[in-house]
Amino acid sequence: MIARVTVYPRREILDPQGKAIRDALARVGFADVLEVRAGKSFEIRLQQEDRELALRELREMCRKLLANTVVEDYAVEILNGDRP
Amino acid sequence: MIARVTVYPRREILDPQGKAIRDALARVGFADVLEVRAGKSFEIRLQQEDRELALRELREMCRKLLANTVVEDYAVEILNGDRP
Amino acid sequence: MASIARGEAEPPVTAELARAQGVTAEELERLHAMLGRDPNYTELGITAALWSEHCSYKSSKVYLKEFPTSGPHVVQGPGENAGVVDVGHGWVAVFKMESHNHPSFIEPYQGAATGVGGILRDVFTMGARPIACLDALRFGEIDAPRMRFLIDGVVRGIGGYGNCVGIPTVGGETGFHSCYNGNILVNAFALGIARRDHIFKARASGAGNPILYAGSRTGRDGIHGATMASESFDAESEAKRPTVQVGDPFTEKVLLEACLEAMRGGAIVAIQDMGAAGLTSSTFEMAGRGGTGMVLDLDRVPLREPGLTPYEMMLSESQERMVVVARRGQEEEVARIFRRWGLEVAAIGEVTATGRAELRWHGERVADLPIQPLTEEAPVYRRPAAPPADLAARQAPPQVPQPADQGGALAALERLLGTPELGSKEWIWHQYDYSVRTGTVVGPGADAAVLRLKGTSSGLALKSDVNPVYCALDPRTGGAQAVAEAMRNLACVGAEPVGLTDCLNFGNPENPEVSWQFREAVRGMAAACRALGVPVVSGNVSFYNETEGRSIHPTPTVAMVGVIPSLDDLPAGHFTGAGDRIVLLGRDRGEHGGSAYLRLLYDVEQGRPPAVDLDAELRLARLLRRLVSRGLVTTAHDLAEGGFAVALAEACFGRGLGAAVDLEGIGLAGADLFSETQARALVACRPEAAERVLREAEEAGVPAADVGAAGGDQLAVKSGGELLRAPVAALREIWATALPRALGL
Amino acid sequence: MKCGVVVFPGSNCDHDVYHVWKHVLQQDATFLWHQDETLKDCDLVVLPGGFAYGDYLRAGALAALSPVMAAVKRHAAAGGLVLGICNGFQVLLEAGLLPGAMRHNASQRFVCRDVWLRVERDDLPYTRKLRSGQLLRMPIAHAEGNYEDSPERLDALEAAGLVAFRYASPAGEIDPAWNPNGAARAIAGICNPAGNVLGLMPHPERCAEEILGNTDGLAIFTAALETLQAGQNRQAQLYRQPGPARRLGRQEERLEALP
Ligand SMILES: Nc1ncnc2c1ncn2[C@@H]1O[C@H](COP(=O)(O)OP(=O)(O)O)[C@@H](O)[C@H]1O
Ligand SMILES: [Mg+2]
Repeated sequence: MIARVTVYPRREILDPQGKAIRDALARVGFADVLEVRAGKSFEIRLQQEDRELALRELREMCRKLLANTVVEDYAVEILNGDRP
Repeated sequence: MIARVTVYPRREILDPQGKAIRDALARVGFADVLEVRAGKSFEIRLQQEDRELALRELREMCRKLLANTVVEDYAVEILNGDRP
Repeated sequence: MASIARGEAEPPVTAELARAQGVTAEELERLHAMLGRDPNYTELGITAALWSEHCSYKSSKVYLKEFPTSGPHVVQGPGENAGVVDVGHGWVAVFKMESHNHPSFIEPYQGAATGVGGILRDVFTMGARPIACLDALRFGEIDAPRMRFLIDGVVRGIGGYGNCVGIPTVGGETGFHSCYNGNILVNAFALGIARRDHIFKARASGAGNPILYAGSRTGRDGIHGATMASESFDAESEAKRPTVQVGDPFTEKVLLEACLEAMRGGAIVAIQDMGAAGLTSSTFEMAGRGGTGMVLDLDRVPLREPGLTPYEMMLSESQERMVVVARRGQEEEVARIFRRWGLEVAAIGEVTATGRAELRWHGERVADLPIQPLTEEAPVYRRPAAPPADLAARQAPPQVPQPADQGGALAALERLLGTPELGSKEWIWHQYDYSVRTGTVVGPGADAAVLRLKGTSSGLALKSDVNPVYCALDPRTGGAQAVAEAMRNLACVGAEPVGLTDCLNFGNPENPEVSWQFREAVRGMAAACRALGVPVVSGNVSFYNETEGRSIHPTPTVAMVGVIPSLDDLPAGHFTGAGDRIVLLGRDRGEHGGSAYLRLLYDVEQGRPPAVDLDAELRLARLLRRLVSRGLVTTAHDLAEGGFAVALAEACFGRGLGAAVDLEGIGLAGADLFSETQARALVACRPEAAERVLREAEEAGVPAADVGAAGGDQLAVKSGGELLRAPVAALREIWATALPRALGL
Repeated sequence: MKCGVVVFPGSNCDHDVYHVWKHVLQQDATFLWHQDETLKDCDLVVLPGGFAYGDYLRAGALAALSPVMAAVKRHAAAGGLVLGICNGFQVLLEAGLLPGAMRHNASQRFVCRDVWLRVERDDLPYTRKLRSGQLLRMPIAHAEGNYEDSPERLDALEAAGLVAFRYASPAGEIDPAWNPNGAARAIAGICNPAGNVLGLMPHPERCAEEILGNTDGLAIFTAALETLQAGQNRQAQLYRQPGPARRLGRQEERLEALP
C-alpha cells in the first residue's frame, strides 16, 4: 500500500519559507499567488494491506517522528497505487 | 483557488533523506515500512478561478522555481477548497 | 481623564485574573493606586509583562547590585541592551548572554534558534556588528524522556539560526545532569564590535519624534512568553502553551544590515529590539530610560493575520522586529533603508513629554499608563533565604575510592573520557559555522576562542564556564569558581579580561533555598569579579527552572571577554612539538568534592567543592599571560573537570602527539590524578625555554614543576611505578566518539 | 583588477571575499547589489557564500532569479571570470551556469570542518598555480553540498574533464570516509567547458591568510588575479588558447549531445 503524509506548519505559526517563496513568485511575475504554505511530503510504501490499520499506523508515525505537533499539522492519505 | 504542488526527488536519483527516515521509522518500531520518499509540499492559494489556467500557471511555477528538474519531479493538484 | 475602553470580549480585571497572569494582590493594588482607577485587560497584561520576573528582575535586583560594574574598560555597564567595553584601537566590544530555557524545552529547534536571534538583536541594537556567538547548554541524562530529541533540536536550532545570519559560533559549553531532565538550559551569548563613538542607546527622547516599527509582522506568537519564563513547568503548562515563536534568520540578517546602515545615517535617535513581551517592553523601556512618554496607534502595527486585539499586539513575541525612534522629518530616510532591504516599516506613534503611554485603537483609547512607575519603579522583593536543611550532609567529606580498586588509572581515564560530559563536543560544534567572517583564529575545541580584530595586531578571547555541581554543593564557591575558570581559560591564550556577562539560571526564587543559592552564588561571583578585576557589564536572570517542584542545580553561567595584545605567539591548547617540556603550574590539594571522578564513576555528588583561592588564580593568570606574551610557551591548557589526567590527555588529542610524565617529584598519584584543585594549568615549551618558564613561575609565586615531555604516540604517566600507558589514538577515539555514541548515532 | 562581490539579501561571506581581494591582494573590489543590472566593469565576479534569500526552498534557488544574474550570465558568456563559492556555487547551479544540483548533505546536518581537496584541473584561470593531484586543506560550511546529477550526466561531466576539485583522503584517495556530504563522485567543485566559470563548496577565502593558520585558499585568488593581469582585458585570452581549451571544445559537444 502506498500512502502520502503531508506535514505543514500550523496555521497560526509563522512560515518564513512559505513567505519567501510567495515573495519570489511575485518577483518573477506570478502576481496571482496570494499565499504559499511550505511543507513536507512523504510517500510511504507499507507492507500493511488493510486500509484502516495502515491509516492508524501512519498517524502514529506522524506523531512519533514525521511531524512535530508543537509546530506542525499533518494529514494522511492512502494513494491506492495511483501516485500523482 | 487552492492548489497543492508536490515535489519529489526523481526516481533514478538517490534519496538519502527518505532512506534516513525509513531507517529511523524502523528503529522506533515501524518495521512495516518498505520505502519512504521524502519530498516537499506547497499549498498555494491563487486568485485565478479557472481550473485549466491555474494548472498551467502552477506547472510554470514548478518549472521556473518550485522544482529543480535536474533532480526533482513535480505534480500539481487542485484541492477545490478541501484541504486534507 | 477620559474613560478607558474595554474590549467587548475582554474580561473585567479581577484579583483572580491578575493572579492568573502572575500579578499578586498587592501588585494589583499598587497598579490600582497608580492609576486611580481599575485597569482594563490590556493594561493588566502590559503590567503583568513589565512586572514579570523576566522583565523586572524583581527578585534578583537587590543582589545584582553587589556586582562590580565599572572599570577602566567599561563604556556601558548593565541597564542597556548589552554591555560595552573598550578593547583598544578605537573599538568597543558589545556583548550579552541570555537564556531561552523554557521555549527550548517546549520546541527545541525554534526555542534555541530564537534565543540566538534575540541575543544577536540585543547586540546590533547597540550599533555593533555581531562577530561571534557562544552557546552554553545543559541537558539532562541522555536516556531521559525526549532528551535526544531536545539535544538534536537545540543544536540544530542554534546552528540553523547563527549559520544563516553568518555569525560564527566559536565556543560554548555542554553539560549533562539529571537535574536538567525536565528543564534544559539554553544560554546564548553574542558579541559585536563597534567604533567607540558609534554606540546607540535605547532611550526615547524628543517629543514629536516618530516611532517606527520595522521588520516582521506581528502574529499571535509567544503571547505570554515573558510571564511563562517566570513560571515553573507543570502538567498544565502543556495546555497553556502559547503559539511557538518561529525564527526567521533570513529576516534577521537583512534586519541586521538595514539597522547598521540606518544607524550610520544620523537619523536615528534610539532603537530597540522587541524581545520578551514584544512591543510592550521595547516601547516602555525606551521611554522609561528616556524619561519620556509616547502615543501608539495600534491600527498601524503591521499584522500577519487580521483580528489581533490590542492585548495581543502589545504582548506578541513575534521575532525579528525593531522599534526605532527617528528624528522628526528624517523618518523617510530611515524607512527607505529598511525598504531597500525588503523590510516592512510603519510609523506607529510618536514620543511625547507626558511620561505616559497612550495606546489608541479603532478610534478609542485602549490603555493609558504612567511609564516610569511601571518600569524604573517596578516592585522589588527581597525574598526569604535559607540554606538547604541537608547542607551539612551534602558537604560532608566524601569517601574517595582509589582507581586501583577499579582496574587502575587507565580504566578510570578511559571511562571519564568516554562520558558525554568529558568527551569531545565536536559532534555539536561541527554543526556550527565557526569560521565565517574569517575572524576565528582559534575556534571551538580549545580553552578560549580567539578572534582577531581586523586591521589591528590584537585579538579578543571568549569563553563561558560554570560547574553546576560545585554550585549545588556550595553556591558561593561555585559562583567564584565560574569566574575564576573563565579567567584561567582566557589566560591560556594570553588574554587579559575586560568584562563579563552572565546568565543566572536558578529554580523558583519564592523557595527560600533557591533564594539563598542565588544570593550566595551572586556573592561568590561578585567577590571573584572584584578580586580579579573583572566588571560585570550585562547579564540575565532565569528563575523558575524547575519541574514538578524539583529545582535545577544553581547554574550561574559566566561568559568572559578578554583582549590579547598580540596574536603573534599564541600557544595551542595541545602539544605541538615532540620534545617540548611539560610544566605543571599550581599545586594539587587532593580536592574531590563535586569532582567528575566521583560523580561520573561513583555516582557521588558530595563534599565541599575545590576551594577557590583568588590570589592564586590571579597569580596564575598573570603568569600565563606573561609566558604567552613573551612567546615562551607552545602549549597552554588549564586543568578543570577530570583534573590533571584529563587535561593531559586532552593536550595530546589535538595533534595526536603523546606525552611521558613522571609525577613522583610532586607526589601526584592515585585518585589525585583526577582531583580538581583549582588554579592549575599545563604548559609546554621548547626544551631550551624550560628553565626560563620555571624561573618566571617562581617569580610570579606560582608552584611549577617540569613533569615530562611531549612526543611519541603514547600517553604514559608514572609516579614511582607506571600509573598508566595507552596509545593516544585509542584514547582519542574513545573521547571523540563519546557523545555520538551516547546519542546512539 | 576589479572584483565584484555580489550581495544577495542573506549573503554572509561577501565581506570575507572582499577582504581577501582588497586587503590581502591589494586590488580593487566592490559590492554588487542583487538588483543591479550591470557589473560595474568588474573583471572577476564572485558569488559569495551565505544563505541568499534564506536558502528557502532550495539553496540558491531564489537568488538565481535575481536581476543581477542576467548580467552575470552575460559576463560568463563573454568569457569573463565568475567564481561561485559555497552558496554561490549553489546559485550557479540553480541559474544553469553549471550543470547538476545540490541536495542536502547525506548526514542531513550542516557540517563545518576542514576537508582535503584533490586538485583535478590545474589549467583553469583559478587553478593555474596548483598542480593536478595536489592536496589542499580547506574549510567547508554547508547543509546542501551533496552534488548530484543523473549517472549519464555525471559521466559526461567527468569525460569532459569539468571536475575541478574532489574531496579526498589525506593520501589523496577518493574515499567515502573523506567525503563530507555524500557528493556524487566526491565532487567538490566543477567548471564550465570554457573554464571561466568555477563553482566550489569549500571556502578558499577562509584560508588565505597566515593568521588563520592556513593559506591553501589564497592560490585560487592569486591565480585569478594573474590570469586577469596576463590578459589585461576581460576576455582573458590566456586560458582559452593552450591545450585544455582545444580538449574542452570537443568535450563541450559531447556534453550537449546528451538526451
Ligand atoms: N555547545 C557548544 N558549542 C560550541 N562549542 C562548545 C560547546 N560545548 C563545548 N564546546 C567547546 O568545547 C571545548 C571544551 O569545552 P569545555 O569542556 O567547557 O572547556 P573547559 O574545560 O576549558 O572550560 C571548548 O572549546 C568549548 O568552546
Ligand atoms: Mg579549559
